[in-house]
Amino acid sequence: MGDFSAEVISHIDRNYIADILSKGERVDGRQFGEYRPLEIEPSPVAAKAEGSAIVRLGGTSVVAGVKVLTGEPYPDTPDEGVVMVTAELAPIASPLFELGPPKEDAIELARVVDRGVRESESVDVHKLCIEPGKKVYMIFCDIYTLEYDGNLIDASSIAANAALLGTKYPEQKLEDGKLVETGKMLELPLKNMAIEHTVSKIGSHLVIDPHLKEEMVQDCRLTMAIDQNDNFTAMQKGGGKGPMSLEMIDNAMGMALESTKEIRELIRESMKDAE
Amino acid sequence: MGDFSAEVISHIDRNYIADILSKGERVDGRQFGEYRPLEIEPSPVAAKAEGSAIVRLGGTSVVAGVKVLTGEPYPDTPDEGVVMVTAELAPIASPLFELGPPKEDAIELARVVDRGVRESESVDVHKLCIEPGKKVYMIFCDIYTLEYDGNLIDASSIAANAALLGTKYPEQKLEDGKLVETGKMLELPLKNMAIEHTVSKIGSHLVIDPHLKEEMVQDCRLTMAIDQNDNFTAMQKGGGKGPMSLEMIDNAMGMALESTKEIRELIRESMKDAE
Amino acid sequence: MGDFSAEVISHIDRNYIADILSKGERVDGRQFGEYRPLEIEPSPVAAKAEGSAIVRLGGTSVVAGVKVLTGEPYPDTPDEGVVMVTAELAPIASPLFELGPPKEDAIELARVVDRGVRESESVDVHKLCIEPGKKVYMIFCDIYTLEYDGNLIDASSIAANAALLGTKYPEQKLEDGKLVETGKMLELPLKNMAIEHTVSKIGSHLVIDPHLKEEMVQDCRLTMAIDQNDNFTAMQKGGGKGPMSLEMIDNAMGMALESTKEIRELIRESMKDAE
Amino acid sequence: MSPEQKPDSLMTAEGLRFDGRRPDEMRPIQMEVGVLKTADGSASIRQGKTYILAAVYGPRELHPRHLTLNDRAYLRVVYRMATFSVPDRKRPAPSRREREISMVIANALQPALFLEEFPKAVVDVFIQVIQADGGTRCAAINAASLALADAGIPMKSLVPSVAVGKAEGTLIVDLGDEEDKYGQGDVPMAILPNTNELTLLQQDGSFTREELVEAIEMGVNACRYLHELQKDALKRAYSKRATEEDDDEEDEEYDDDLETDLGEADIMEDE
Amino acid sequence: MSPEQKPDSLMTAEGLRFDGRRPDEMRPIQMEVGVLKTADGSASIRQGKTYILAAVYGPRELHPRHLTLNDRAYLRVVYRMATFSVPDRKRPAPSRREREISMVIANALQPALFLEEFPKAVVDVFIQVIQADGGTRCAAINAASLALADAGIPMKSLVPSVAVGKAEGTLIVDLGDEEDKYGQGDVPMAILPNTNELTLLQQDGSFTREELVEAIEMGVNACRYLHELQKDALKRAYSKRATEEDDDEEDEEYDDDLETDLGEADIMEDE
Amino acid sequence: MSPEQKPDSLMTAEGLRFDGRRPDEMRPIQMEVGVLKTADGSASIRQGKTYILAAVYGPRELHPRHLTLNDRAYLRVVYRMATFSVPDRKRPAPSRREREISMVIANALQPALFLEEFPKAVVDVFIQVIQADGGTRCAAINAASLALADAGIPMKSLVPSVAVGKAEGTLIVDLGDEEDKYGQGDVPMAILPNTNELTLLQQDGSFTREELVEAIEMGVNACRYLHELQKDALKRAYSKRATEEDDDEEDEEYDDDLETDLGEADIMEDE
Repeated sequence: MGDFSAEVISHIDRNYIADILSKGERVDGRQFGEYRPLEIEPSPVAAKAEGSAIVRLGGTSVVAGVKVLTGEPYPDTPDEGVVMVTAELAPIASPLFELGPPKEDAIELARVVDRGVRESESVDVHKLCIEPGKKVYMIFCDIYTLEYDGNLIDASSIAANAALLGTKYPEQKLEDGKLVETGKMLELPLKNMAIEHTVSKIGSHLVIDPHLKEEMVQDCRLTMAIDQNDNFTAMQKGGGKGPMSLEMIDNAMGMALESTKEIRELIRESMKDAE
Repeated sequence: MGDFSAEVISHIDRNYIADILSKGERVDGRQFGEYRPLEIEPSPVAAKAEGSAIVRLGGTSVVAGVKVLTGEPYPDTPDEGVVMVTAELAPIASPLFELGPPKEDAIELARVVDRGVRESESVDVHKLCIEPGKKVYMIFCDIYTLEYDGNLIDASSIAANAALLGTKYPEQKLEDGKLVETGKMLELPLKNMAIEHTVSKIGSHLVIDPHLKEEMVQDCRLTMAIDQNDNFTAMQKGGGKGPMSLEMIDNAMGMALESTKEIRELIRESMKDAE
Repeated sequence: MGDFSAEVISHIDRNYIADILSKGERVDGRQFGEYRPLEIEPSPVAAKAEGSAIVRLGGTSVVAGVKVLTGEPYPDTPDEGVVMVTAELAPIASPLFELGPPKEDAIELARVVDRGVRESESVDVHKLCIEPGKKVYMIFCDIYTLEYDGNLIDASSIAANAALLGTKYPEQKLEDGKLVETGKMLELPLKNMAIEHTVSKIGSHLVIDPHLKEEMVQDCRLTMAIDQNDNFTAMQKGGGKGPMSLEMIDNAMGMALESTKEIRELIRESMKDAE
Repeated sequence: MSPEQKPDSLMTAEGLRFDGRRPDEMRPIQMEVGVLKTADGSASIRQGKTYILAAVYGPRELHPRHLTLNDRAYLRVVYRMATFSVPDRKRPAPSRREREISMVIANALQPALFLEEFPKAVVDVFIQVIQADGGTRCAAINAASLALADAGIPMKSLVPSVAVGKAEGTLIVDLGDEEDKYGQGDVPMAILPNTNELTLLQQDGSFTREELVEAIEMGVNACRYLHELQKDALKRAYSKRATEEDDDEEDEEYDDDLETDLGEADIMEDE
Repeated sequence: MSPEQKPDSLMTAEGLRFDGRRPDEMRPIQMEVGVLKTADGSASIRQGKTYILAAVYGPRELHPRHLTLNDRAYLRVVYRMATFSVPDRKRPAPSRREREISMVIANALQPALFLEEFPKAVVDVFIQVIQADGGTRCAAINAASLALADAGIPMKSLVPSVAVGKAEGTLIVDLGDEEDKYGQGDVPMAILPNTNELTLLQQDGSFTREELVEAIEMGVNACRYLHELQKDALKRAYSKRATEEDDDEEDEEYDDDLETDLGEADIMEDE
Repeated sequence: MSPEQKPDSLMTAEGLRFDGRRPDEMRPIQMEVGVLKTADGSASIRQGKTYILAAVYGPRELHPRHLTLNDRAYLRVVYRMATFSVPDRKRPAPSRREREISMVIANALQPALFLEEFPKAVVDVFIQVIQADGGTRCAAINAASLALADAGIPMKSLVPSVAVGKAEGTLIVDLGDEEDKYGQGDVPMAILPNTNELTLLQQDGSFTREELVEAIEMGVNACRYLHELQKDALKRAYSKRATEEDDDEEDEEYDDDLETDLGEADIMEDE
């Protein structure tokens, strides 16, 4: 995201955005470290998905849905369930949509969001085991972009966490080799809730939660997943070929740490309302 | 079929065909409600397929073959066998063949013919169960177009029904978890034999069994599957973007009802000869 | 290999190569029946693959690696293991690489090399059975082209044989339905070591082990797999559309028979060094 | 989700349906226009628990060029279901069924459009099913034709669409998931409201000729009702935007342009 | 079908084959030209239970253009087996094997064609295996070269093709399925009848050099016989058409043109 | 291979690593330039048991054309692992992971290249992993930047790359397979040696902000050491070729051209 668009943006825009950043301002009037308004609609797919959320981050919006299936565990991790997160730039979100296999940008979106959830071990996969070596829960969290106005990664990460947090599913047990429902409803064992934060480097400036126009002119971005203990659980420099100094990376980490608690709190509040 | 060809046909043809329809005639001299000569060659693949037929409908011809395999039933229908019908515009039939994934027309052909067989529940899938939840018969009926001179759907539907009617396969039973042949030969439990009939709308006229040239200028077509009790078991408006009034639809149903018995009879006769 | 390149080679080259062949010489100074220098590097992937070899045949080089897995046998051969050989024109070897599905040349390379190993029954698949109908060893030998200077098929065949010859893997047995290692190391049951030899027809001349420039102007090639008893176990005429008389085919067989023993000996020597 | 239970009966002794509706009663429907800022036109529909978004891009240049039509714009419809929109997780790759429905929807919409005004161009209609609870292809057509109007594509009229089915011998309108799955048949259709002609007609299950005629008549009536809802949705969007424009202190002239933008001019004239 | 049984022995004590044939005896063969009206040229072959159709389209413009050859027509061969043509159902998608055989057939036919007469064009040869009972690639070549002649593609000659195999030490011609599966080897070949040169040669199983030479000699003889059958089939089609034309009361001049159309002019001259 | 055993501990009581290395000690590294004759530039790297080849083709015309960039060459990186390079056999088709790493490597290399000198062209970097034993993406960057220099692509500098990880609370440099798999995290990075800026930065596992800063500092130091090894490898190739040229009795003028060919001129000036 950002790189292909760099082709179409005019030099005037590029200069304009750089200019106002030099004056300490952003295209939409925000502070450098300020997130856009964040809205979370809980459970829009309540009838079919075990968990779901629509996230609106400024003009960007995504929907995440969670399906809880059962299946056999992988042979090398017989007592662990499976968690998989995918993210897709749905046609409706993209004027540049072409009917073809996923582009590099789309692959990166999917893998960065998936890694943010899996590397931070947000879900305790050991608690997803029904019977070791035989049956485990398999959690699929799929995300579709609905509107694309910059910073898809953060919006998708927030949506994934919200949908997982709101997920409820019937407990199952093995009886005579067959799965039967116990009648109890379970919540997902979320132990760590790491949220991804993206900081964009434009010239000598760093801004958090980049707007689409900022992404179009950025040198690169740094996406960081931060868990509830302020540990960094995943990081990815991407979105362009600009290099970044250690000092800038350290500053970006500082900016991300500042906003993480508030966003995590907002997710918890929004999904609590849903019950 | 028809839509893409509409690009290449000349305006002269279009006017010519419309003109003679206004005079109550068709390009090949038929009545509006008249089928082309229908020929069914039973069991051309007798050495390898459990059932087969070649159907020639005027200048259109297709071959259908049936394979009877065994496999596990779907978990949600443990006592039902599986029936699958596919239809393919084989390269040899098509001067417009391009080596690529199936086009919309080909997808529609396959799905309309499959639905004609499955929605009408022509085959009693419950009688295809060997042992509930463990083993069932799986019936694959695959159709290839050999010559393409209009109305592929009807020719394919007739070929599928003929091949299924002529299918014979060895009975199997489960013994100690293994399938063994009982020595008895079975016929497919065909309970309903629904045949698809296509009526083409050209201007204000309706013609049955459209010729390729008629397909090329048609506004749209209506394909109807009719079973042996004169019930409609599947319907698909396709082949172009022209709308159709309820009155015309009702007339088309009438035309199809008229020809269905004769065709069904011809299929039965042809396949009886085969024994 | 050869056919597509024929488009780019100049007529001057074509005449030059034909000219010197008429004088009894080859572009690189070899005799018509002479192989290029052959070098075999044993076990370059010792830490991850059960067997491996890099083969350098003049300016052509390939790497072969063998993985030994376990799995269920095919239902119709319950007491036989599985051997599969693939060969790929890796991007690094090919200035003509295009990111797409395998071309005809690549398909032929893979199938000819695979057939050379399998048709000659080089590996005794019966000895790859752990427990009939339940578990067998599955041998995957995958070959990647590193440098492409003509005669990929022979280089790949030699690499496959060398890698298979050097393969060692832990013996396994079934205990209570689970595979356990016995602690013993096994070698592959290689009974037949058939090597492929390619003879190129250029005008009225036959040359063995064609150089890339010779492939580019050849009429066709004949590839023959010959086992340790001087039996022909596979043959493929390819690499161009030129026809070949029986007399020429007989001569080509003679040329191949002459070089087979030496190459087989070199493989054995090279892999013995590895231990 | 745990597998859905088959209801004991789809019809009550009183002649009402499983969920309390009368045979000819539709589910609650909400349509909203202009819901996606990225698109040139967009709309959402909630029909019972079915929830669908539609976006329109274009008319614009078409790639790849070999699909170009010389006499009109190419109408490209892509219908996609979210993996989580159905009881079992759908595979992410587009299925044959999704591709067939895309084609069927394109055929249903095309007779209403003046595509010949944009030769060699493409009009993209992208449809995303968020939750599927029966009747998705019909709901998608309802939303897509609103999105086309919102994008200012010239139209003869909006295209309303509905499915009529049969449960225990009774013809019923606007099937829910259970009625679709356990009923005796399904007849989805779409109409041009100015002539009542059908642009979409499919059927499965088992019907007599007379039942089919009656089913189509019921469907056409339901479509006429849906068409009123569609026009309301378009008017709401129109006046909302007008208000927003007023708030921005634009002068009134703007309204005319807006009307054109919405493609309403054509629509209103036709009826 | 229930799996085929391996016969106890492929050869009888009397030196005959499993199905009663002599070692050098071919199966019953029927070839027919002009069987598909849609195609520019076509032919069918029944060889034992093997049943194959071939169609030729072209020469015509080639898409995509990057495959265009500047000095000759591109010969595109597509060999496809029906899913039901083999004992187990074949997967519908083209397999690697089908693609390899397509290439092998193209190489076998090409030396017989004057493709340089049509630079930048394509000649399409489409082959559909309806029933496979051994020797499909050879039977396909026999039919394809008839279809090429029927389409009027200029040819040096027809290309006959046959497989020779080995069963219990004896060389045998034109293998059936069981001989192919349970025999000791298979040597498919195709020839140019005017020079006896081979345009196709493959082999599997195990043969000495002497056996291979003998096998090829047997194959060449069988091919010469097949070539006669091919010419007969072409003549039958030719005279049938001439008759039909007469029936239509065309004058006799037409015959010459027909001959050219059939590509026979070239073929007859060569022999 | 039999599955790898998890070592009891990745660190010894003496503060050494599992394989005897100090925390900041790299594995033995061999880099060689000009190893593939087919390519315009090439290099190999052996880093511990990791073994990778890189080839560069270009700059040359780009197909398909729609990928063309008007203001610079397109840098196309294809990273592929041999099926046998990992403990379990990898599937032959390129995985999403391989495609993602290809992109990450392209981003890491691009800031060092003067691609704007070749508008509309493509520079291909093809990477083949022969054996993977940890740190393949970093080793691939080390080899690829040597291959780019060998191909004479104008560069600001070579790009060294290394991963820093954490095992039992200790930061460690250049992870082996076991440390990668059973350690607490992994921070691969690549730098521009003239400014110490990072062109690649990824992380997994769990780190505090302070740990990450320290890890990056360690990595930058290791990269500076790797950069010296890279320059040595380039010089060795350079003098070897100069000698070979002398043997061929070429005059000395040739050296200047060679230097340009190797792209060293640019590299040396920068430092």
